[in-house]
Amino acid sequence: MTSISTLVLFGLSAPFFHKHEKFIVSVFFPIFAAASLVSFAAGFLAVSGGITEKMILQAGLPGLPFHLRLDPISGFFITVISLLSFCVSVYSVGYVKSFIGRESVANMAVFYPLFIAGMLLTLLADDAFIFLVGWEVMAMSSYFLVIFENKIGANRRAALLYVVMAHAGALAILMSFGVLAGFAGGFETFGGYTFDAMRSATIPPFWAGVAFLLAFLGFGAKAGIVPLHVWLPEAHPAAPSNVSALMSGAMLKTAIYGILRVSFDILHVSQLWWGELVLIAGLVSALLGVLYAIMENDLKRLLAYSSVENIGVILIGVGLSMIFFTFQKPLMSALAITAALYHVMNHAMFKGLLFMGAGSVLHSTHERNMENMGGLIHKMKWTAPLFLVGCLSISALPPFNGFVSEWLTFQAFLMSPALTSQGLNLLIPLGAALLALTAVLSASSFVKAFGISFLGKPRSENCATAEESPWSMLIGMSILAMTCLLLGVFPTAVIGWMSNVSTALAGETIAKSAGGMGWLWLTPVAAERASYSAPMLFLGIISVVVIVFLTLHARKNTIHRVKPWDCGYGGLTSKMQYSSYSFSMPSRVIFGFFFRMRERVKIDLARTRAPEFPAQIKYSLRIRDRLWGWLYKPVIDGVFKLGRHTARLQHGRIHVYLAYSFITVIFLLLFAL
Amino acid sequence: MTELGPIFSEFVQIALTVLVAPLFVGWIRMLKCWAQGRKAPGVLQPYLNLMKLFSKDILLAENASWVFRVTPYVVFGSILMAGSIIPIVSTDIPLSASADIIALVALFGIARFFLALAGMDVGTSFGGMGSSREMMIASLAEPAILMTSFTVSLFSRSTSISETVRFVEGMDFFLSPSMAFVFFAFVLIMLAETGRVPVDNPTTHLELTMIHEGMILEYSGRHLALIEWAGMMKLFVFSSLGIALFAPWGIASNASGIPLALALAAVKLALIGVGIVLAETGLAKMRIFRVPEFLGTAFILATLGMLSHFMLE
Amino acid sequence: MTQNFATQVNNILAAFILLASFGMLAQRRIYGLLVIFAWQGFFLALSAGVVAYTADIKHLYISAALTLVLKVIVLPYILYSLVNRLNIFRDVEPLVNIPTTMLIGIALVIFSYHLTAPVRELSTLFTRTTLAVALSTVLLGFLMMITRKKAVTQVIGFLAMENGLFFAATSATYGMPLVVELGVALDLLIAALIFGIFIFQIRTTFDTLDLREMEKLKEGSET
Amino acid sequence: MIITTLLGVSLVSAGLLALVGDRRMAPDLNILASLVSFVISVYLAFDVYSSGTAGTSLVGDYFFIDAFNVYLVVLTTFVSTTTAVFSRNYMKFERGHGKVSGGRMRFYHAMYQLFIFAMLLALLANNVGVLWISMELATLATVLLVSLYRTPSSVEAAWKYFILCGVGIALALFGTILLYFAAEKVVGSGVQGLLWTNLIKINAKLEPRILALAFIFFMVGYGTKVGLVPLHSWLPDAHSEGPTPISAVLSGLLLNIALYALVRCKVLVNLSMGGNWAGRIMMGFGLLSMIVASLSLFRQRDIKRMFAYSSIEHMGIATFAFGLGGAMATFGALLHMLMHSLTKSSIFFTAGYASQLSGTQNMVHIRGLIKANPLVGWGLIFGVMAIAGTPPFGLFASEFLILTASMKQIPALTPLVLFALVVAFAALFRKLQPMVFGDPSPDRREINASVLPIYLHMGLVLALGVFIPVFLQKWFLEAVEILK
Repeated sequence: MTSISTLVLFGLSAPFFHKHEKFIVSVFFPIFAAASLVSFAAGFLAVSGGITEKMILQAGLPGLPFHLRLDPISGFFITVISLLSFCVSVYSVGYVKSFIGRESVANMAVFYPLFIAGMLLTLLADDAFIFLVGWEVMAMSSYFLVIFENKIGANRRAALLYVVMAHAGALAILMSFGVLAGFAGGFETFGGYTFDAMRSATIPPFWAGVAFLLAFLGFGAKAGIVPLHVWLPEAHPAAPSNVSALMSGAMLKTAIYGILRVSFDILHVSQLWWGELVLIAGLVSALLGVLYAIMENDLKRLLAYSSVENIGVILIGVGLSMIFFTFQKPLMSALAITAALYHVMNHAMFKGLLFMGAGSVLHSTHERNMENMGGLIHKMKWTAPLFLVGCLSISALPPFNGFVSEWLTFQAFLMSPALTSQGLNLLIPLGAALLALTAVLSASSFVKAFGISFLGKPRSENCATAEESPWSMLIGMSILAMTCLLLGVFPTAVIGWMSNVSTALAGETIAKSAGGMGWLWLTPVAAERASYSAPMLFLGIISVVVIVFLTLHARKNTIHRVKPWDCGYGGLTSKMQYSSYSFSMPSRVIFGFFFRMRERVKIDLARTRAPEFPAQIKYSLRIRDRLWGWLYKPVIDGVFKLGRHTARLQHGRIHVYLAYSFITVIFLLLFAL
Repeated sequence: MTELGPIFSEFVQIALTVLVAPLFVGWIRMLKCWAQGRKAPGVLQPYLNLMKLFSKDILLAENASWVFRVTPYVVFGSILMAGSIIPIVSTDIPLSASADIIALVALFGIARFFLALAGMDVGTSFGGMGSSREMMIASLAEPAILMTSFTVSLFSRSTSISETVRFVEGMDFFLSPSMAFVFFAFVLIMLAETGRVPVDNPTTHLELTMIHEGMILEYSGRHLALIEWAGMMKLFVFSSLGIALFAPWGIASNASGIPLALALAAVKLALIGVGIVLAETGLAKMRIFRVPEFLGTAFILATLGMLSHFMLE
Repeated sequence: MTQNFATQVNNILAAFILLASFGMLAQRRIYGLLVIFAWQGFFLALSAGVVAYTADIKHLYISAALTLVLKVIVLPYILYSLVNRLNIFRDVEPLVNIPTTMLIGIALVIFSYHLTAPVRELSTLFTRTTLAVALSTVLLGFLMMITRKKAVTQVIGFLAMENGLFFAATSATYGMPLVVELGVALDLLIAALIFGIFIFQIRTTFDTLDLREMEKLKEGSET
Repeated sequence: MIITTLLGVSLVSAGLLALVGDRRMAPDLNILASLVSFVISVYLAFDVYSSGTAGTSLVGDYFFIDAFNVYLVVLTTFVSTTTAVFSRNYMKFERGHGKVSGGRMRFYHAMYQLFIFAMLLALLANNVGVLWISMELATLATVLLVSLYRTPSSVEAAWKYFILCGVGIALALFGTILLYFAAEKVVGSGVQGLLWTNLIKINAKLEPRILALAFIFFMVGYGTKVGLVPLHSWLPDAHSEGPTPISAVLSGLLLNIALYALVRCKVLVNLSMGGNWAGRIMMGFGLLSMIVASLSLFRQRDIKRMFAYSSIEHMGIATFAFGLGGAMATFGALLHMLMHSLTKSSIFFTAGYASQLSGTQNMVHIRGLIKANPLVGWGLIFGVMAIAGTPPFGLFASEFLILTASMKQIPALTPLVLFALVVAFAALFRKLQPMVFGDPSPDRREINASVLPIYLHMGLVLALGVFIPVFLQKWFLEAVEILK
């Protein structure tokens, strides 16, 4: 609570300092960081202690004061989000300075804390009204952050798309709450809006289904589930990088929170098809998301698409858990939900890290297109390894955190034979295979991301002259990098901490069995079932590396720096490197049917001696999302068409208007009598 | 002896992985030469190559970064880890608990990740080409191999390899369609993952056909040695993984049974070598974009195996 | 005079009023329109007087007098002077041709007769039958506003509607309370004045009174 | 007594302003007059509250106060005061650029007060007939203000406004007559037959079929003034062509008054007919208005015209909610009327300044307001956010209640409402962004904008969005009782 108030307070006080912007940056963002630390502590304790605090503010609608509630579920998300926002705030101290003079930093200082406060408020909310207030505060403030650099038309379009979809989603959520509140007790006296009333309400299955579906759509629009993801790759790149880190790392998680809150806590997952729906949505988002990611050449768009993928992975876990839940398999359900939550945490960490890394690249090179990057590892000595850590974790490689959650998800998948339904038995393994495919594809897309942008030779002037970003940014990133490693190496401890959450959701926890063989081994259900020991692997690899290294360096033999092999032609230029396009070419060939691609090669035969040696060859490739053409364009066109038709009503001739009212009268008279 | 037994067998395994891998490769090359009617180098040739490389100086591309230099060690380390968790001679090894089959795949993943990065580090087009193709092949091979291992683990209700081995050992020999499907899938994948002929050619240096070679083109001296060695180990590890999953009979359950296990392992490996050679001489290397079909087949086989497990058994 | 004689008189007057509004529908020339309008007002006042006398309601006399002054003398005069000043004499052919308008008018009359049936059954007043006429007068005035082009004719149509309303008030309810009557009359007067101002404004800004000039305000193409 | 002084102030000041004419003091006098009536109305409201009258309190036979109209009275005087403050600078600027002459300024101020008088009368009148008269008076007072600039378009707009509303109001009079006709048989002829307070008492005896007939005429009549589709055609023209202060009060207040009258009638008819017959008709009109208006928003070029359409949309929402009936919906509708008039008037203020800044009402040429004049720009942004129904602004609270209530009562129709809201939101932001963001057009004029009214309104809307003071709650809940 205190943290929210400080955030809001300072956020609102910011515009009064808009004269001296340096002051704002160097004073306010540390304060935001401190505030997030406070809420981090609160959330952390709430989870570990499993405490539930309620609080009622005398405000809002009559008979509906603001109900706030801090329980393990919200506590968990608060912990994640505020940890991230802490690092991002530290990072911002250095990052935002670069905007001074170009954009109004005061805006940033107003809406950035409002954004965080909105998220926290959403998580703390315990009635429909305050939940939506928090939700929309979050949405609107992030909208203003997205449109922060509003001179660029593309940013404005992105922001528009974003805000419209966000609002539509919010209204869908509102509807679902409407359904729930309708069946809850004391509706006419405003009492039905509290989550408590909804929990205890008895809802007929059909309406429960409607409520769930609406909520899933609403939250899905925010989480960026395919096909509701279109705003995401537009908005995240448009926003300043510290904001995109928060949006992707934190804001999407609030949507996951909403899904969990509604389906588990309020509706106590009552029907099987919910789980199946979520699972399938998750699979689709994961696969398509990563495919789009591979195709991207814009670093931040790539990251945004990979967020779609990771949300998919999270939803896979959630869906599995729901399915197990409906089959009364609490332990497995707990396993799946733990996997999902673990991935929530991981994604927050490494995606925040990656976006910040992209931010510092942007900050020093002013480039977002990977085709113009390269060789940054020599210029940005510290950013490169940090970014690499992010890449390793997101590609689910041990001993980093990404692998743990993926591994848990696989374990959850392998529990499927316990289900009694044949169909699911066949479906779920396929899901596992798709998940595997996703994992490797994301690995390759991040090989591309790191390889093209940081390795090789600089492909543009900006990159050649890049320099390292200020210390505050590095600190912000390195904290996250450390967290990634720790989360990866000590999963048992983390799962033990999370036990209250999974108990609150699935009614069971895997903490006991997970730590069954001691902290060293992670054994989700039983030691003979499956086990994984990150510390051992980590130590093993490290020790081997060290030993080998030492043994080999016992004998000194010298290293000569030479030119790389150029087939004897001489003069390898940076243009001859494998470009981002060419790297993703094989996957383009294989998965091309997912995209609307226009590929054209223009060979300029002007002033060339021989046609086989043209002066220049232009190659252009446009990759589009098919879904846009299939789903969105028709709707938009339809609305415009309707608009044209309705405009005809305003005919301009007064007689026609009179005729309208005349006809109305006659019609009503006929209709009434 | 009993409490030291596991440790002992663990050391045996690691030693095998490190030392016998070149021998295995040498054996294969020798067979291949015979099969192609060439005069074969000695079985120990790979060792000599390694020695030579280790003693050489290193020519390092001018803009190679630390990633390039770290990679060989990481690759070596991760593959060695992989070797140390697969029960080659004994199921009773402490490290086997530290990673199950998914983690194993992930270990190969680490090696590949770094190799691919190293390939792009220097900034030649060959490296990039190699990495991009490697990642594509991997992205198709890994789901297949996971499906395979899942199917096997569906029998044993466990993803831990030792458990699986114990289980398969436990059940008396029988013909199960799923196992058959999965076995063929595994063979295809193994060829792809270890860069054998129909997918990649370990001996080629014709740039346009290189995959693995393309990535390591710029390596020299001890770096190259490490990577080559790691490659050999990978082939060895994969073979023994195949053995563990499909023909584990004879793998000792404790330290005392190791000698017998060693003998059996030697025989099986020799046979696998023969098989590989037959495949390589029989097949021709396929065009790069036929590879997806190849691996697609593997994936389909694995999936069929899983389905038939549910439907028929 | 007796109830039913009064009823007959009133019915006859109602008939005349209806006739007058049909006449207005039919009439092309503006002078004619004005004259008929004045006559309608006259009948209106007369019937109000009759009702006031028979039912002996004092304030109804006042409103009858008001009607006589306003609708028979003042308003027609204002309009007449306007027409002279702006020398517009004939309304060019209406948007809908006369016979069609007439047919629609007939339909309207029948409709309103059917509509007011329940009221007739309920009412105890001797004037009850004329409510149908009142309603149809209103609707006919409305129709006239729709079908005519010139501002002036629209004004007349509007005033005809007002006549209908007034007739309804007297016939259905022996007139509204005096406050209301006065208020209505006042509003009507102001309205008429504003009409006058307007017709000048329109004339000066568009230098025509043809309302089809005034169709600029419509939805343009999407920008 | 208070009421008569309240009405007196505005009437007298109208006369005064007519005499004062175009002196420098005229605007200040205008502000003063409105302020005085505001103070009085607050006193009145306080009186009502402290006396704790549940329901109605009669004042003589002619006026009455209950929870429903008291807050509208305060609202009316408040908004008219702020608008007067706004119009002081605004109209000075217009004069400076020779858009209006001195004589017309005299007329403007006089009519402004007369208009307020008419609205207050309409609210306070206990007599259906007087209500009608004051509605007509309000129309007449504003007609010539709409054509104040004497441009062809403004004259055309005013003419349409006049004719259509005149006709509509005439139909409403017919409804009044029918109502009186029905009541007369119960209470006999005389004023008694037209008093709300009586009619509510005797509604059981009233003949339902006549009331139904009457309601149809009320619906069309007052519906025209509320601007419900398809009777709305005059509204976009009138609200966009008149001087901005007038647009503000037209959109912010007059529509409310008309809706007020309509709701009164609806209550009466429903009571006598039983069931929710009238409500269903209102819901139909409301829904139609929402959808048509929100679709039309896309096609607008003129900034004030666009917001006029958004007023239609919001009146549609309120009408829909009133038609829906039930505690939540009615509460929401009352809140919505309040919030909408505050928000919409402040939006018109900003829109007026925006068009003065860039010398045109055409949105294509309004650019980069934030850079040009940050306070105005952000004012516009906040206004649009509020009008589009984003929390924590008050309109969200009302829409929240209305939507949930409709979801509860008629889930089938709710998707339509949802559609309308989303479309309106998209359209508004689509038009808003280019206006406020980016770089301003080079040839812009300097204005001294008095942003006090804007931010006063927005602050109120914000505050009421998160916290509704207890007296307001009390009144709303009472009003809900009254309108059952």
